[in-house]
Amino acid sequence: MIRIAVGPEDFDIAAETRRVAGRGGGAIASFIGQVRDDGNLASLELEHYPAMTGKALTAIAEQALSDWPLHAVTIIHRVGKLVVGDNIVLVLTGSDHREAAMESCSFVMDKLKTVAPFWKKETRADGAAKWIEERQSDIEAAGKWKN
Amino acid sequence: MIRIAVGPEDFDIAAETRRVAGRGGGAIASFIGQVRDDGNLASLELEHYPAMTGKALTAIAEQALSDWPLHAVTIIHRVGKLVVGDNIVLVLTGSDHREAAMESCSFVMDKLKTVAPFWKKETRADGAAKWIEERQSDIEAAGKWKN
Amino acid sequence: MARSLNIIYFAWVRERLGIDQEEVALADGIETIGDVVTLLAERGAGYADIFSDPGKLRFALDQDYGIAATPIGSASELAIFPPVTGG
Amino acid sequence: MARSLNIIYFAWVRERLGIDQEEVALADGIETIGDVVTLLAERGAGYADIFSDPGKLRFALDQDYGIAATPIGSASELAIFPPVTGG
Repeated sequence: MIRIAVGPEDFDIAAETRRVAGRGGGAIASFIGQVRDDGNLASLELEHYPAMTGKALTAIAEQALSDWPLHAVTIIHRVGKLVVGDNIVLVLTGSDHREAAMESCSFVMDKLKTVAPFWKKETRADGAAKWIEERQSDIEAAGKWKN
Repeated sequence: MIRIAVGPEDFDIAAETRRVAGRGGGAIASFIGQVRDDGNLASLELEHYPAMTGKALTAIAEQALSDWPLHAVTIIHRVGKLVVGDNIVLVLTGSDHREAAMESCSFVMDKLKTVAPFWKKETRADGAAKWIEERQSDIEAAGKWKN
Repeated sequence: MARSLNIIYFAWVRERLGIDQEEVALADGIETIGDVVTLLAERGAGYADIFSDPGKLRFALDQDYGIAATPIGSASELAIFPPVTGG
Repeated sequence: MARSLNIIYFAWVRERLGIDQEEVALADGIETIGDVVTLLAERGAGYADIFSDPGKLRFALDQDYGIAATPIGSASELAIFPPVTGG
């Protein structure tokens, strides 16, 4: 079962975990990304390409389901204006096996970082705004998966 | 920050996630293990060695904190009688970096499976009871970490 | 038959152009994403700055990633944007 | 001075012995975990079944893992149990 959600709304980790657990398996891995306080960050604006985002995230989830024995993949990504401590992204995977759940969760995050059409713009406490640039480490992380 | 809890009580994934998120970092990985329905499992009895369990889990958490840049490690493990779908174990790690959070979460689970003094006894629908045996795959998973 | 393509922009590409989309007529000989980017780069200073270094840009044709050599074919929407930074 | 050791059992070791702990006096010459296991194996049928194949067992001395060669030293508690299966 694939569940994809993109929008300004926050997510409910307990409800999302129950949903994945309800598909059976007994092994549930998750990753949550939040806006990190690196000193003087005022806010983060998350833009996306609505017509493509769902398609890109669904393709990643389908790849995970085909490469690991999973019961469920959930990907939730927020857009709009966020502040320090706000949730940005949630990935949940459910499997019979902990290795499959944890590896596929890592795979989904690595792929999401490099192919899902989201862009982040930071605004600093002094008002300076800057679009975040891609990180070499994210490209390398995504490159380590065969698919 | 290390948080270790062992007892019959269930855990609250939302509250535990908030606690780890509150230490900062923005990257939170988790693993939940639940009693898996493999067809005719009636219940699972989890025994442990109370005087040693906390010590063993704390040592695993300390190792994770020393090997990865983490803000928080939480390990919660239930004991007593559990049924299909019940939570057994929760591991949460918080970091500035998703790779550190996810890898250390996997490390904690692999070590827990092979060194934390817990034992599971299955009771089948027909009343037959059996102590679960160690799995070679768990030994190999734990062996892949250098520490 | 005159062909046209809806081009949509995101992130700093959108901001620097000051528009989020535009309809572009495709003359004969404009066959690939790279051809469209060259066409845009030739429009003058503001466009040239952005489109003369396509290595900094990413492209999606009808919501699938493409590269400079990807043929436009019968696609109706070309998105041009910086490398993605979600998650 | 007569030494003694509290031995505690878990999981199927505990169930098959029918006790969860016992105090064992250590004669001179009983210096290691392996020596204690041999002592237990020599107690007769029920014990021999369990303790004659120490490879199936794991040991913790004062709550730290040990092996057959680990000296008892001044430890007060030896736990004997099957390989762990938590998580």
